[in-house]
Formats: sequence, structure tokens, C-alpha cells
Amino acid sequence: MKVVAKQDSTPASAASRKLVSVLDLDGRADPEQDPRLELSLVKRIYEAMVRTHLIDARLMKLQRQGRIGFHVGCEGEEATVIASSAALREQDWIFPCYREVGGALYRGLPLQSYIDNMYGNSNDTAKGRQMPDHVTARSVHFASITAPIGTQITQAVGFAWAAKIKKQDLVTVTYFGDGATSSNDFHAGLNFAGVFQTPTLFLLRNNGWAISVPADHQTHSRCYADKGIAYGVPGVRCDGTDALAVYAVTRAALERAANGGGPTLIEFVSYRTGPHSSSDDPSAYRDTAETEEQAKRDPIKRLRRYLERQNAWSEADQTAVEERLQAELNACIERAEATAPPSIASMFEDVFEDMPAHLLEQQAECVNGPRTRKRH
Amino acid sequence: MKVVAKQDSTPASAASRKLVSVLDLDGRADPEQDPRLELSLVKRIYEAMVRTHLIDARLMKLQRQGRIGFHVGCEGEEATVIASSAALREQDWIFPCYREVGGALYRGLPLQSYIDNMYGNSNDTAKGRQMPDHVTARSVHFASITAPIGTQITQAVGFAWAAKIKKQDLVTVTYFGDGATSSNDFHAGLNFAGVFQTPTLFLLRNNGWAISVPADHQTHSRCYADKGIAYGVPGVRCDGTDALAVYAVTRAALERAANGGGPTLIEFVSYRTGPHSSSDDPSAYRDTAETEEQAKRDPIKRLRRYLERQNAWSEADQTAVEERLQAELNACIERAEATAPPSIASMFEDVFEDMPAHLLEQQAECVNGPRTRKRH
Amino acid sequence: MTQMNMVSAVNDALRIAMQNDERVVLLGEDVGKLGGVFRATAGLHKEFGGDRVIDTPLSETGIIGTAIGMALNGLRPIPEIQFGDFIYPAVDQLINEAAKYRYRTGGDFVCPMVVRVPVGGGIRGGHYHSQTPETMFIHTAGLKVVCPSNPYDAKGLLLAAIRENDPVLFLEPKRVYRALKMDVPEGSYLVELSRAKVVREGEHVTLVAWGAMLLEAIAAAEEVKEQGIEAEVIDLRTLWPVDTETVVESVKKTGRMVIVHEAAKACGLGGEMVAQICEKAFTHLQAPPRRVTGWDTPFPYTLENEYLPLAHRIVPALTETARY
Amino acid sequence: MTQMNMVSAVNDALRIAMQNDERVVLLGEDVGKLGGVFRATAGLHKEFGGDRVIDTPLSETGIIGTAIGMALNGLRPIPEIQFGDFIYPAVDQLINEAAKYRYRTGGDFVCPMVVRVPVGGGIRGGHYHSQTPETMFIHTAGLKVVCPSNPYDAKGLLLAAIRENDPVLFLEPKRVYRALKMDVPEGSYLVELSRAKVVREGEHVTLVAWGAMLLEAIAAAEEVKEQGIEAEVIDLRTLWPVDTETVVESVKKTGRMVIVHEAAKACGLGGEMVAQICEKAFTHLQAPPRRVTGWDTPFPYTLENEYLPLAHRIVPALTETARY
Ligand SMILES: Cc1ncc(C[n+]2csc(CCOP(=O)(O)OP(=O)(O)O)c2C)c(N)n1
Ligand SMILES: Cc1ncc(C[n+]2csc(CCOP(=O)(O)OP(=O)(O)O)c2C)c(N)n1
Ligand SMILES: [Mg+2]
Ligand SMILES: [Mg+2]
Repeated sequence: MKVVAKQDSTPASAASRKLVSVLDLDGRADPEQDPRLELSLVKRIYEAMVRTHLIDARLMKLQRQGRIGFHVGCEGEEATVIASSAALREQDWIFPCYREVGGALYRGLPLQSYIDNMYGNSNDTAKGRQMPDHVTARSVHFASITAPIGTQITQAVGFAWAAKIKKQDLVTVTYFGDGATSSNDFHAGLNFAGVFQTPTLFLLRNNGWAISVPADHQTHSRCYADKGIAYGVPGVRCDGTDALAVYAVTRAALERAANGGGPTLIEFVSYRTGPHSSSDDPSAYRDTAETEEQAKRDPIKRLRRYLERQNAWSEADQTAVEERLQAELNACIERAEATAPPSIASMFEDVFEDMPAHLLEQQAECVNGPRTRKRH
Repeated sequence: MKVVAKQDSTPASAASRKLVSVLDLDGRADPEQDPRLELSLVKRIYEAMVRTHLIDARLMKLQRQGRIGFHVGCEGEEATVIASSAALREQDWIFPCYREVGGALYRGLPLQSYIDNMYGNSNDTAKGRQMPDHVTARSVHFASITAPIGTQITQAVGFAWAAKIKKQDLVTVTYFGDGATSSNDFHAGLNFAGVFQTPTLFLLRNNGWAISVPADHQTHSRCYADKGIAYGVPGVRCDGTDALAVYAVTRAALERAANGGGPTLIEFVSYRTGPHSSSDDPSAYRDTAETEEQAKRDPIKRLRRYLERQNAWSEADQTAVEERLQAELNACIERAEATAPPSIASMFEDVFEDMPAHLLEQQAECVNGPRTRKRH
Repeated sequence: MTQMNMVSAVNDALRIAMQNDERVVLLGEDVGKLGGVFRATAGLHKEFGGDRVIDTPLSETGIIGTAIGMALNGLRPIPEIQFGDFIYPAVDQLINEAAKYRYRTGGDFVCPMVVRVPVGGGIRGGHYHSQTPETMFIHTAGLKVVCPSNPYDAKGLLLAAIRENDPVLFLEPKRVYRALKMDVPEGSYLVELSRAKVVREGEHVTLVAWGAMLLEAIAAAEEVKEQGIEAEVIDLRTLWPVDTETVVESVKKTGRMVIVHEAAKACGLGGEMVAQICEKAFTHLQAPPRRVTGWDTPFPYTLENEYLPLAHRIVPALTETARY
Repeated sequence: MTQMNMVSAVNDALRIAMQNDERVVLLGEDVGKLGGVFRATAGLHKEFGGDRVIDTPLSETGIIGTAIGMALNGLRPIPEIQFGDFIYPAVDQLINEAAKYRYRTGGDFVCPMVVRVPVGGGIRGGHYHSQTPETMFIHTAGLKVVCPSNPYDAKGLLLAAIRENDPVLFLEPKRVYRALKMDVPEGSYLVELSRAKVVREGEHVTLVAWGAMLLEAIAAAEEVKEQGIEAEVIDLRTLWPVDTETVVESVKKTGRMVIVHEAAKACGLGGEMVAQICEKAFTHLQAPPRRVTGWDTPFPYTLENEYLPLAHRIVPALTETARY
């Protein structure tokens, strides 16, 4: 493994803030930086990136058709999401923001589970209580997605801290955006992680935008990785559209954390090529020229070119994968649409472990009361 | 003015984080660093430091005697508080923490006002609604002291930002402790100041402790001044027990801010030689050896030695000043103790500009209701 | 008169306030170039520039903390919190600072600002895009809380709130944002704060509501009319300081009260109003005053129309109360 | 049995819990070496070490956010918030996260933790060392709120709270901390949550209180006894989910209720209980249920004993209600 996170917290010189990268835009690997991953692993990562991309496209379409209520995807950030998840060990835990469901899928979350969540039906692990894309998946060590920006960051630190106290061999990684660096929990999370040297990776997806606010208006710091200095947490900047660099940098930081070396902040520099979510229209605030320029860094194309250069990928492979994925997706959607919504009684469950008197009363009142004519 | 705040936000090299200092422990000024202030100004600063020190001692005694409820002083930090306040222009505004009442007095707050606040009587500008030491003093551009740690920081930024929008020529300075750097408002305040380049000085009193938590357990950053890097706000470290250095560093940053150069974070390194407040007993958590060692940096003694070296101060001067101050203090205390508590009706005033119906009712109920036998 | 929905009424009020008073500045996440995720500030960045319509970093703490500082320095900031669900990082500044500034400084400093907050359900927002965090602010002495139910009131109340010399939380029900249009006068006019409005007269039962549930209350009132029950519907409009008098007068007439709110039941304004009615009109009560509210669960996604106290839930409360 | 005040009872409960359950960890500002500014954790750092009794940086956001993470990973964190007044920076984590974890994950994740919070007035703490921020947490579905009035209950309730599989806010009335000592059993025992206690029987009027005001309620009950009024005093002990049944049973007997709390009146638990009584015992009410509470102003320093609903204010409410 050639790419090593800076080990100390000395304020970095400008040089050390160079963007770590392996692949050029046409998928040529820099021999100095190439982590030389097994091709089977690279293929797995590549296929997962393609899968995420196809799912995003399809879900956005379903939203436009009014079949689901909302979608937030990771277009342009597939390498950041998938390759970093791929670098984790099974025992490690993810504390996600809302763009990393692809990571849960990579780790084995059944696609059906995710699609059920998009429909908020009775098979949804969140029991239809959260918006689409707010998945929860304990089985793959993937904590619950919420909307409030940043809150997962301190939780990831606490989880890792508990692991340290309990002498568990696990690392937590938490994802968040450039906007989230302004949140209270970013500040508290990095500070606590520094002081208590928790095994936590802070994976900052700098995708250029926080809805309409550009990343260079979010903060006046020279770069986001520099923010680690305030907490004595080493910072690394990495090309987030370069799957091999993402993998290598994450893996190095993970190993360091697992070996008692403490937390790392990694800034993955990429670009949100799509809208913020299905509710957003970026034409109101950014130039399409910028988006087009950035689209050239397409992480999927770059990794595909890398595989092609190794003669490890063909047009036929691509077609086969896409067809398989579409079929899988179709089946899941069909099943999710045929699944009933959660029962009305279930609305009162899981507030507490046992249902207290006032909720029993309210449940009875609701279940036995008249029904609305409004859809659900 | 020799001491200049770093103008850019490049991560500082270790060297640039050297502690800025002018005076050695015996009051000898480093000719390279000496800001060569007029002796009359130095004397004014010195006398204010002595005054603050005497007031602190007396208030602590009154608290022990049960004559006032609480006191929090600035023992060991007199230079940080007074010399920085002295560096401000009249139009500038202070957003204080709770140890900087000396700054308000320096700027002309009548001592009687302060002492009335200590008694929470009807002449208290805060109308007896806050604990002692929670002064408010618009007349000297000194915003209101509150207890919640850090909240004044974002407010100082907002005030300066408004000044910038309104094209007022003023700078805001906000004081806070090492503990407060962990607060949400520190993070938001520095970030907003960086992004909007507000004319704000962040005066961080690193006095070594946040109640029982040592400054090196509060954060893992190499030093507190480094925290500015996260926000692109230049950071300076300054010996906070060295009045001349404090003045020079503050003044330089102030001029920069006033000239559109943006905010500065200044870490004043000193030591809280007393207890956290009258409620605290430091023997539970720190060695007296450390305190004794640190007491050698006594900011008052150092500045006195400086003046003595210039033949600008004598034992007779000292006695005269102390006697004058004690007499002043006695008179204020006597008057404050003779002043009535706020009226019961006043408890319902100032919640809103006009008193709404429910408060009129509650006021009538309270005023016409039975009185407690408990003291107030 | 122009036909406006609530979003355009809010937008119009903001524009007028900014034209008439240069102390008014807007700040918040995405309020500038984008014009807000609900478009309430659309066009204002262009008209008034980035110094007065300010896109901030993603920090509600910073938005409210700096807005307080601006207010202390004589501006009239109108911060936007993008969704009510995201106001919690600002609660310390709102409750410990903005609410108490006048009081704790004996009037030396005041903190006039209008915090605009889109609230409530009905947009399929689930847990985190549907909350109505009014209770904690009503409970906090020193804050005013306003919640319009229609475009006309939204504009007039917002213009009035901006003239207040105290902090006001201005809650905008998202469910109403684009649900209806009505004639709204051009130019400035005020709807006085702390004045409820009897929007439908009736003699059998008093029905109190506000915001998005006002429309449901009216629908329910129309529905029970067929059963011969005439509900007097009161739109509170300002939640605090509340116009107790108007409600008490009505209950003295009807002897009965049903109160409706989206926020969870426990310690909501419903309980407060029941207690006030007991204190001020007990002998007039001919039936137990009744609450129809959001359930004491987090706000669900799929079942939101079962969670909300919509007309179908108000109707039985009305009939049972009227027939008690 | 040992004589203990509330501080030592809390300390004892924490020690027992830590001895019996190694998942229990304490964290907060100054809870370690110093043993807490109220000494509630005194000696525990020495006994259990810095890994289980943790001095944190000054961030309530961080304390609660990391405690949630610890709870998710199987620990039983007991964070301390130094004063109730400083809980607001943690409100986002408490309301949006801790309260909703079980619900939003369909039970996949739970978040057991006991947040210890010294609350209330009576120590000359003024604005910022006297608040009782219970209302917003009662209002939030998914949180339990407990407030003992004496050392025995404090220990038993705390031990019970630590066994809960849901987040509990454990409010400790500072005014009671060292105000009285009583016999407290050694070793472990539980006082069940959500069970109010009739601490004084009476037939004329039900008097509901908790925490520091319970003592004032009892004092007031003793005072009106001289006038022939027998008040039935109920200590709620758990504020949410509240034991409505015990209160309703009592009111069915007495036909009258006075409820007392330190927190401000508007939207406080007083209003909630009045509404519940109206819903469940309306026909039994012979007098308007009445609230005696902190005023709707910020908490003042000098006049704190005029702000608090002490016995002198409870007495007239009792006599007027009983004689109504
Ligand atoms: C506390 C909070 N404030 C505001 C929002 C509304 N909001 C949702 S996403 C978003 C921008 C996030 O930007 P960033 O952190 O860069 O993540 P990205 O969407 O770019 O991945 C905002 C403001 C929120 N969810 N939470
Ligand atoms: C938000 C908040 N949390 C906790 C406290 C209690 N508290 C008062 S002072 C203090 C320590 C402050 O330390 P520091 O910022 O270093 O200032 P210093 O007292 O050393 O000047 C604490 C924890 C508080 N006032 N506000
Ligand atoms: Mg982003
Ligand atoms: Mg300190």
C-alpha cells in the first residue's frame, strides 16, 4: 500500500495537501501510486458503481412518474461511496449521510430491502416512518440514515469510542458532505475523536455544493482537509472520482485506526453532477458549463477504462451486468409496489420498548376511528 | 508597531506559532518586540490591572462572608483582559465572556454599576435578573455577559457583520476561554467570520483550565491558535501574562480588521491562578505546585517591574493607588448594600416591549398575592 | 389585489419590508441565489444584492447567533430555518439568548428579528421534514410565535412581525404554501399580532385551530353542519402571546371547545388552552374541552395522513362534544 | 439503611450500577477527577478509572452525540449535563436522534441512556443556573422524563432508569440536593418508572407536584390542614409517560386539582394534566383545576423566591379550590 495518511497532526505544508490520485482521466494508473488491487476486487467495485448509477437513474425516473416520493442519489460520487465502503472490513461500521446506500448494498443489503424503503411499505426496515433513502441496516453494520445534517458524526465517534472501551476490533467510518463541516456535530465529533483517539474515519464528500451553496462559500479554509488541524486529526485530500485512490487512502487510514493510530479526516474531492435531490433544480444556481466540465471526471468511465486496459472488461461484460441489474431492479420494484403499506396500528409501535398507556389509548382511538380519504 | 498578526491563512509553520512576548519575568522588554507604548498608557493599563485584582480579592471575600452570592474573577489573566481592552478604540465593541468586567471598567463603566450588579439590587443594570458578574453596559460598548459558554461568539460576528453592511467603522472583539473552543458557537462564529470577512477579533483566553478540565484535554490540536486554520482565520499565540505583548498583538489585529483585513484569532496563553469561581475548589483536581509555578508569571508584577525600570513607578505610587481604590470600593459596597432589591412588579417587565395580557395577570397575582418568608 | 398563494404572499411581504426599511436583511441556507428551497425568497437576491439576501454556511447555530448580533447592531434580520425540523441546533441561541436579551439587560439591548420557519406535515416529508416545533418556543418567555393559515394573513402578519421590537418565530405551514390562492392587497398592510380571528360563527361548539389545520377545521365544521351542529371556528394566528379573550368569549357562548393542532399532544398548546379555559370559563363548560392533535409518536412518512389531525378526526370530536 | 441526601443517593446509585453492569459509563464536563460540580460523581473516577468516568470537552452536543453512539454499540452511557440551562446545545441530538432511533429504525437500533440533568431554582443561580427544561422533552415522543423529590426515590428511580432500553432524562432538583437526609437502603432496589405516589392522603383536593416543589406542596398541605382542608398530595416522580391513572383516581375522589411546577406556565405539564383530567374525569370536577407554576418570565436572580411556586403561593390556590 503506497498511499499513507499523514501520521502526525502538524499543520500540513501546501505540498502535503496535494490531491492523492492514481488514475488519470483515461484510466491510466500512476505506477507510483497504484495500490495494485486484485482485479476481481476492482471488478466488484466497478460493478457496484455501475449498479448504484443504474439504481439512481431508475429511482429518479420513478420519482418523476410519481411512483415514489423522493430520491437522493450519488451521481458523480460513485467512486467515493463504493470504493471507500469496499475498503472496510466486515466488522467495521458505517455511519452514513444520505448518499451512501450504495455502500450498504455493496456490503450485502438486499436490493429488495432498499426498494421497499423507497416505497415506505410494510417490508421497509424503517417501517415506512422515514422518507425514501433513509435506510437502516444493522445486518450490514450500516447505521440509520437521518436528515439532520451532521448528527451521525458524533454518533460514529461514540460508537468507536465504545469499541475502544470494550476492546472490540472495529473502526467506524462516517460520511458527510462539505456543507456538513459547518455543523455542530462535525466540530464536536472531530474534537472528541482527537481527544479520545477513537478509531474513526471522517469521510468528507466534497462534492462542490451544499444544495445551492458552493463549497468555497461554505468556509474560508484553504481546503477541507485542513480542518483536521483544528483537532489534531490528520487530514488527507483525495480525488474522489478515482476509485483506486479512494480505496487506497481509505484502507491506509483504516489500518492506522485499527492499529490504535487514531482518527483521520479524508476529503474526497468530487462533484455532484446531478441535482441535490429529486426536489432540486440546479439550473437556478449553477452553470451547466461547470457541470459539463466536471462530468469529464466521471468515476465510472475512469475505472472502466482502467479495467479495459487490463483486458479485464468488455462491452459484452457491460451489457451483461446492466441487463442483470435491470432485471433485478424490475423484480424488486414490482414486488415493492405490490406490498401493502404499514398497518395503522404500527404507527404507535417502537416509540418505546413497551407501549405506555397513553399510546395504547391513542392507538385504539386511531385504529377504531374514521379513516381519511387521503391516500397513503 | 512591530508585532504583526500573520496576514494569511496558510497553515503556520511551527515557528510562526511561537509565543509572542515582549517582557521577561522581571519586566525587561525585548527591544525587538517592544511596542514602545507611551508611559502614561502603560500606567493606565497597570493601574487598571491592579484595580481589577483588588476588586476580585474583595468580591471573593464578600462572597465568603455571604454578602454576595457569587463571584468569578480573572486572577492571573489581568494582562489579557485589561491590555486587550486598552487596545480598542472607543467605537469598538466587546462581546465578553464572564471574566472581563475589568475591560468594561477600563472603558468607563462606573464601579458603582458593577457593584450594584454584584448585589442584584434595584440599581443593577440587569435589574437583579442575572447572577453577579453578569454585567450589561451599552454605554461603554460592552454587550451583555451570559453564562452559556460560547454564545457571545456568533453574536460578536453578527454585530461586526452588520457594521460591515452598514459601513460603520467598528470592530468587535469577543472573549472566551479554552473550554469555549469546543462550543458550537466557536465553530460557527469563526466559520462565518472567515466566510464573510467580518471585522472581529477572537480573543481566546487560554488559562489552562476549563473548571477541572486541563487545556490539553480539551482538544488534540497542537495549539489553540491553530484552530483558525480550519476557518481561514489567521491565528496568533501571545503570552497572555505580558501586558505589552497583549496590547501590541491586539492592536495589530484590530487595525487589520478595521482596514478590511478580516478577523483574527488570538490565543492568549496565561493561567487561572485562582479557583474557577467562588463555587470551585481546585485542590480536587490540580496540583498546587503547578499553580505556584505559574504564579511566577504574575502579569501585574511583570508590568510593575517594567514601569519601575523606566522609573515610572514607586512604592509610594502603589500605596496611593491601592488606598484610593479601596476607598472607592468601600463606598460602592456601602451604597450597594443600602440599595433596595428590585421591586416585585419589575419581575414581569422587559419580557416583551409591551406587557401582554397574561403577564399583566401574573404580575397582579404575584404583587397582590402573599409574600414568601424566604429572603431575597 | 392580486391572487397569491402563501409562498408569494411571504415573498411579497419580504420585498416590501426590504424596500421600506433598509435595516431588513435576510439570511439562511439557500435563500440567496436559489431563492430558498420553497422559493419564498425568490428574486430578492437579485433585487437587493448579496449584502441583504445572504446565503450562509450550513449552520443554524451560526444563522441565529449572527442574526442576534445583527439585531443588537440595529439591523432587522429575518433568518430562515430551512425546515422546522432543523431548528434544534439554534435552540440555544433562541431560548438562552434571543428570548432573554431584553430581560436580562433590563432593556439595555433588544433583539428584534423574525425567524421564518416552514413547518408541519402534508408534503410527504416524514420524520425530518414535517415537525412543528412550536411548543418549546411558546413555553419560552420572551419569544412570540405566529402561524398564519392563509396568504392574506401571512403577508399582514409577517409585515407586523417585522415591526416588532422582540424576536418572533414566524411558522409557515408548508401544507398551505401552494394549496390555495386568494386576493391579497398590493403594498403594505398589517395584521395585528396576538389577535385571533373568528373565521366562522357558530353557537354549538368552539373550534380552535391555526396554520394548516385551520382548513381542516373549517372542512370539519362544514361537515357537521349537516348534522345541525354550528361550530364557531377560531384561527389563533398568533400562538403566543395568545389571544385568550377571543377564545374565552366564544366558549362562554358555546360552552364547548375542541382544539386542533399538528404538533404532538403532550404539553402542546392544546393542553395550555384547555387549562386557560378551565381557569377563565369553567362554569360555562357544558362538555369536556377536547384536543385533536398529532399523536405522541414521531412523525411518520407513509401514514402521515393518519398522523395529522385532519377533518376526519375533527368531525367525531366535534359531534361528540356538541352532543355531550 | 444509611442516611443520605440526594447527592449521595445519586452517587450511590451510580456506583452500584457501575459495579453490577460493566456497560455503564459516565461522561460529562468535570464528572471525572472533580466528581462533578455538585459532587454527584465524587469518587467514581478513582474507583472505576478514566475509561468509565470520562471528563469530556466542553460540548453538550458532543456529550450526547457520542453517548448515543456508545449506546448503539451496547454500552449504557450516563451523560451528565452540568446544568439544565446548558442542555440546549444537545437538543438536536436528544430530540431528532435519541428520541427517534428506535422508531425510525423499526426497532433495529435502540438508544438506552440516562441523561442526568441538575435542574431548577433555589440555589441563587439566576437566569442560567435555574431553568427546568422538562416541557420540550415531555413533548418529544420517545423520551422518558423522571424527576425525584427525595433521596430514596432518586436512588431507586435512577437504578430503574439505567435498566430502561430507552433514553431517559433524569432531572435532579438542585434545591433538594442537600436539603434533606433520609434513610436509604444500601445496595440495589428499584422504584418503578411511570408510577406516581400518593405521599399524603386527603379527601378535599388533589395536589400534584414533583421534584423540589413536592416539599413545598407538602408544606402547603400541612398549612391548609389547619383550615380543615385535607389535600391529597401526589408525587408524579415520572413526568413522562405520566401516571395519569393515579391522578385521575384521586381527582375522582376529591373533585378538585391543583398542580404545581417550577417550569414556566405556558405549555407546561400543568396544562397537560389539566387537559387530561378534563378528558378523563370531567364529570367529577367540582372546581376549576388550577396551576401554580413558575411565571412566564425568564428565571430571575434576586427575586427567585417570588418566582418559584413555593408554599405561600400554593396555599391560596388550595384553599380557593377546596372552597370553590
Ligand atoms: C441541520 C440541517 N440543516 C439543513 C438541512 C437541509 N439540507 C439538506 S441537505 C443540505 C445540504 C448538504 O450539503 P452537503 O453537506 O455538502 O452534502 P451533499 O448534499 O452535497 O452531499 C441541506 C442544507 C438539513 N438536512 N439539516
Ligand atoms: C454550554 C455550557 N456548558 C457548561 C457550562 C458550565 N461551565 C461554566 S464555565 C465552564 C468552563 C469554561 O472554561 P473556559 O472556556 O476555559 O473558560 P474559563 O472559565 O477558564 O475562563 C463550564 C463547563 C456553561 N456555562 N455553559
Ligand atoms: Mg456537498
Ligand atoms: Mg479556561
